[in-house]
Amino acid sequence: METNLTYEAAFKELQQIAREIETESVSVDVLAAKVKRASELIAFCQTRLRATATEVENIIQQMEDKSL
Amino acid sequence: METNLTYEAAFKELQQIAREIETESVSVDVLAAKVKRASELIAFCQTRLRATATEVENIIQQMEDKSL
Amino acid sequence: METNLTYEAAFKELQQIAREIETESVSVDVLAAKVKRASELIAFCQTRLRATATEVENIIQQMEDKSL
Amino acid sequence: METNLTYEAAFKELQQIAREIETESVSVDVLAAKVKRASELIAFCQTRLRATATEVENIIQQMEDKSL
Amino acid sequence: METNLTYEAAFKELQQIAREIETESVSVDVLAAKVKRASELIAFCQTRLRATATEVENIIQQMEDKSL
Amino acid sequence: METNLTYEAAFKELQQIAREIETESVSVDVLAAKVKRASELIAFCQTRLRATATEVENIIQQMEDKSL
Amino acid sequence: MEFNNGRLSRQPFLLYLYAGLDTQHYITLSQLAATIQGTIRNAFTGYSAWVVADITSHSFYPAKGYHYFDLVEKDTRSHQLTAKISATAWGNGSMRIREFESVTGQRFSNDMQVLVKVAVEYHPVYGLKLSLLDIDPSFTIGMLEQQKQATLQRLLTECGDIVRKTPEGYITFNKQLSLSPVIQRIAVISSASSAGYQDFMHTLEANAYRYTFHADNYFAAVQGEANAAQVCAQFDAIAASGKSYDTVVIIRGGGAQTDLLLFDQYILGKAVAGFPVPVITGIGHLKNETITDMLAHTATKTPTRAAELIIAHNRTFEESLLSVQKHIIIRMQQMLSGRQQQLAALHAGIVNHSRDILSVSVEGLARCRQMIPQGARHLLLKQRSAMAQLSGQVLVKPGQVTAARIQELSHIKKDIQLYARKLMQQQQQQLQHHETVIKIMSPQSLLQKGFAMVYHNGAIMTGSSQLQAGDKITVRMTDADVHATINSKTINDGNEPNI
Repeated sequence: METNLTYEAAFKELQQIAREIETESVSVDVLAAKVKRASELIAFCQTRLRATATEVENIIQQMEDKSL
Repeated sequence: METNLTYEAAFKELQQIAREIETESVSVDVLAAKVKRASELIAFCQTRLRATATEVENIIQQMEDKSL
Repeated sequence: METNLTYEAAFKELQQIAREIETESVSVDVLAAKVKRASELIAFCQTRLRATATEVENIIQQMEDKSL
Repeated sequence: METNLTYEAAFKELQQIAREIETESVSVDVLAAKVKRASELIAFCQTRLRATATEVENIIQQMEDKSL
Repeated sequence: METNLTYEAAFKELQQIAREIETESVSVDVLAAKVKRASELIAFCQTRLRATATEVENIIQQMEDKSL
Repeated sequence: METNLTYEAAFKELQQIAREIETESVSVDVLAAKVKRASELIAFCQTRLRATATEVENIIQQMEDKSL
Repeated sequence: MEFNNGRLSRQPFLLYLYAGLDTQHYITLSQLAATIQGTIRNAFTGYSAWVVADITSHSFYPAKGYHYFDLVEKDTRSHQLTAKISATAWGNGSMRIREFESVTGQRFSNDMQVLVKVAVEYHPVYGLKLSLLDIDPSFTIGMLEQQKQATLQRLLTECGDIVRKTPEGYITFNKQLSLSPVIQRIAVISSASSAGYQDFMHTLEANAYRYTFHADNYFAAVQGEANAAQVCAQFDAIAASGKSYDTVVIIRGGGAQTDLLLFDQYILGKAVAGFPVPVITGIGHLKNETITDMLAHTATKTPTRAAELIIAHNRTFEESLLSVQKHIIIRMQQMLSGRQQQLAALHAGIVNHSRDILSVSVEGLARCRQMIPQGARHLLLKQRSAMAQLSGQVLVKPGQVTAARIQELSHIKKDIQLYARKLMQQQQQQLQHHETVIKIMSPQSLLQKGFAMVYHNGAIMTGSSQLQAGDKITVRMTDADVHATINSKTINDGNEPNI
């Protein structure tokens, strides 16, 4: 996950996904990927809401490792 | 079945075949071939849909586990 | 019967003959020949139709078996 | 009788003769000849009709036998 | 009597004579000759007519025999 | 009497004389002569007429005999 | 207290001066005081007046509820005192002051201009005093309001770039900033010891949702007008810290609900209105909002409320997150089931229509099968009947033709016979007619009728012109010629009847 992902950006992306699914402009082919991305974004936000500054750093680090 | 067939492409082709058959613009000569192709496409789409549904279910499960 | 005759072409020819006979635009001189041709075309079409129907039904059966 | 006389031609000639006789535009001098010709044409046409009918019936019979 | 006299010509001549006698445009000098000619023409025509009728009857008889 | 006198010519001359006498344009001195000529012509005509009548009757008789 | 003590200590000294001069010609101070007291009492008993004055030298004894203060009047230009009278308030007056403080949200204290109802009292020991009977809160509110409006006007005039007024209220640069979706990094301006700060931090940390916050403290005295500059300095410190805060919170701790003038200060208003991070206030008052509240991004009543607002803000975000999540899940499941249905519908459609095509084809073929033999038979039948008709025509008509000709011939024969005979008869008649005429007109028949012919010189005479008397003539009669000589000649006048 991007290091400089903000709540703002995460929420926007989430809304975008919601909108795409709403208008069914998401093909079945990428649906699972979209939902996965949405779940990651939500998890990111929720974790970050509750994590300490150090923990947030760790989360971001982990996400980056994963995305590699 | 083609390796890089997408659900979307398969569904479109299926709709096209359905439309042709519906408007009776399919001749008896190619009907069996068309129906065969349609059956393959339906099978493909169903597999894809089921896989996506399962995948999505897993993601939802994970999300729910996390949010508990 | 021609090797590369299609059902479509055969049926069209058949309809043409039927129309000619119906409108009495067939002379007695060629009537027997026309009827003979028609009987051949009918035989051809029936064979083709039965084969296609069987094939289509098989595919449909397979599809239904699969979807169960 | 001419060898390559068709039913069609014969019938037309017969119609012509019948019309001439009907309108009494045939002179007595050729009347007998005309009637003779007509009788020949009638015989020809009837033979032809019978032959065609038999042939057609045979074909129809075969068609029906086949479909049983 | 002329050898190549036709019924048609004979009848026409006869009609001519009848008309002349009727309109009294025949002189007494030739009347006997005219009447004589007329009687000959009538005889000719009758012979011819009877012959034709017989011939036609025969043909018709033959046709009817055949068609039985 | 002239040898080649015809009934027609005789009758015309008779008519001429009759007309002259009737219109009284004949003087008495030539009347006798005219009357004489007329009586000769009448005699000629009557002879001729009777001969023709007999002949015509004969022909007619023959015609009827023949048609019987 | 100390001051009063000072005054009291000077009295024995004055007494000593007068006693030394003349004991007969003096009265005791107490006598004088009694006289003054009597005079004042006579003049002012039952008298009270509403007086506008400034307060100085104020002291308050909460235990007794006593207020001691001076009422002063200053020259508006020179600020020199023009009048000063000590005053007290206790009992009813003290109660009125408490009500006043409650209504105005302003502590009764120095440098405040008030409208007070006073009675004049004199005490032999404590001297001339004004006793506060009532205080008009609306006068003070009006005054404060005037000040506040003046400050706001100044802000509008001098800081037009960051403060604007609209029918809905004041719009500031700070107000127009949007809050981060989540508020986590907080700069807190407060006094370190205040209960409000404790409330705020506790509320934040004890939140039910376990949200974490990172609060940096920027302590400053947040009471007393003079401390506005200190608060402003902390705003500068926050800006200079280089940290990106989600919000700046100004809180003022519990205790007295008065003394809000600091927050109506121009410099603080300006600092808040133009601050680049959204400012949330929790100043801890219930009544009039301060200029700071008016110009800050968000104003809350108390520090606890400010913390709750922040938590609720974050919760709103999390809830919208969860709602989007829920929405995505629902829609996606709908979409998948919709796709499943689409697929099923296509499947059914293809199966049905394929069968339709086949059955239509079968029908079409059956129709041809039926039609062609029928049509062929029908065609042959029609040909046969046409043939029969034609041969009928050909068979019947010739007999009719010959019969008609025979008829025709016999007609002509009859005609010829008839007309030949007729012609003969006519000739016969014509001939007879001529014969008759000629017979009648012949000389022989004339003579028989009695006519006679006259000859002269061998010629027939038709007139008398050639005959003379004496001429010999011959008269021919029917049976003989008679010879005669003419005796005379008489010309006929034509009177004879014409025959």
